[in-house]
Amino acid sequence: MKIRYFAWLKRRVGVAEEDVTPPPEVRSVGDLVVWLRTRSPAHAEALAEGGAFGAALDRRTATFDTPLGEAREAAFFPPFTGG
Amino acid sequence: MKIRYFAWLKRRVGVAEEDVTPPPEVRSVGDLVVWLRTRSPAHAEALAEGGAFGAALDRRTATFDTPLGEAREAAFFPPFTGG
Amino acid sequence: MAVRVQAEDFDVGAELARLTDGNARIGGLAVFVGLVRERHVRDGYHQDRIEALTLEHWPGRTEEALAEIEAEARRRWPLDATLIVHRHGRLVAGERIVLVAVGSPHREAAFEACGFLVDWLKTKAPFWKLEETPEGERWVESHAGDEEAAARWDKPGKA
Amino acid sequence: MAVRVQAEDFDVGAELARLTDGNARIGGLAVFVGLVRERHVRDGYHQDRIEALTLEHWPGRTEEALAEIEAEARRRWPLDATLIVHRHGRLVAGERIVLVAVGSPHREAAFEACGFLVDWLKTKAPFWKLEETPEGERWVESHAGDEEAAARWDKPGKA
Repeated sequence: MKIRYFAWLKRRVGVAEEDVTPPPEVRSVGDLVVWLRTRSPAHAEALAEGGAFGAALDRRTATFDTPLGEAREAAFFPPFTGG
Repeated sequence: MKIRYFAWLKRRVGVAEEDVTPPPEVRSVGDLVVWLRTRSPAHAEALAEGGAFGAALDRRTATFDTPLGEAREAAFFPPFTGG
Repeated sequence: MAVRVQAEDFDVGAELARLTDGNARIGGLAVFVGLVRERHVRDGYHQDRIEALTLEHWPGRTEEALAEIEAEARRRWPLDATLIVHRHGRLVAGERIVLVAVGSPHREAAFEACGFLVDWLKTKAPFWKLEETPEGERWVESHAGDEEAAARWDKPGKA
Repeated sequence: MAVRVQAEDFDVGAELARLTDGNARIGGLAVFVGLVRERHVRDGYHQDRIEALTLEHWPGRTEEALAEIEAEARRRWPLDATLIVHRHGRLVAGERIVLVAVGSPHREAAFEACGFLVDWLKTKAPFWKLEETPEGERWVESHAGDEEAAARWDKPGKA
């Protein structure tokens, strides 16, 4: 699946997006975050526990409990600050 | 003193302004209205009792009880409808 | 900082640019443009067709009233820029009547002050509207809703 | 009726004219223009100087979010015209960021819907601001007040 990062998450991870293949036991957005942290120290820092960031699955808002299902894209981003 | 009329009061009286010399017993705005009604049928109709109009003395909002004092100008007008 | 009463139309973009250019303290600009609506709306439904209206005012006194209203807004909110431009004379349906613009570091202050200015100018500035309808001319009557809207701002604690 | 996300500046006068020309149903146009403020304001006082900011967004998803917000406003109020234009990229202090315009037969509806759109786009559209200050770059943190402002519109009976 494709992972997208925005704003400071993108800066910390070092890429705007990446293609990953999580193992089958990664079933929820929360599982995915835990698994992504293992990819590199930069991932671990960007997605650190207690960090204020939100998630979306296939562009719809998701929480850590949301099952990945057949989602093809997950996105992680800080709270919005437009306007 | 000068009397000014606006909007439908002006149309009914037939003039935008006129100079008048009320007798000494005309002491308040209310007295002035009663006296102005005697000037012509058009005045009587424009300033008829129960009409919804406001008044100003020397450009400051006045009520029928306001004494004329040394005022040089009285104005009569319908409620404002700008904006 | 400015009030104007004029017969000619105004250029909204140019007016707003003049208000904000060189003033980078302004974070939000709230603006109201009033236009001549082709239908009179009262009691929730559209009534007679309006072809045009003529705005009569009290030259001199009108500008004073607008300046007083503007000063009151500036006492109540932290504003960096204020502008009221109100037209008089004959205006056909679709034409602009009034422009009210308020710039503030805070969008809430800008919105509130703009609403206040629009509500107050409707009830405290000496303008009178004469509508032209297919049935003839008719002086617009004052609207109880406008008085209520203006009175909102009298409530203690509102600003 | 339109949302746009673009790098280039917008012409406020031209945008508003396009919105109202030929639509004489509109009696009131409420407009908000957001600008890059040279000072960050939080907790009521002006903090660090801001030289510029860069607005990052989520191309495609941003437009969707703005269209959803606009559709929600049109469900809640009787609106004849709506426009949201939001810029992205690097903007220096004093530059325009966003234009929100709402036309309605009723000024109250126009004001309320405009405030609603501004509040919601701040919390529901995927934009992120990176400020350039003399101390370096800093991502703007979300503001509790913005969440509260957006949540006002969730209350039953508000619209």
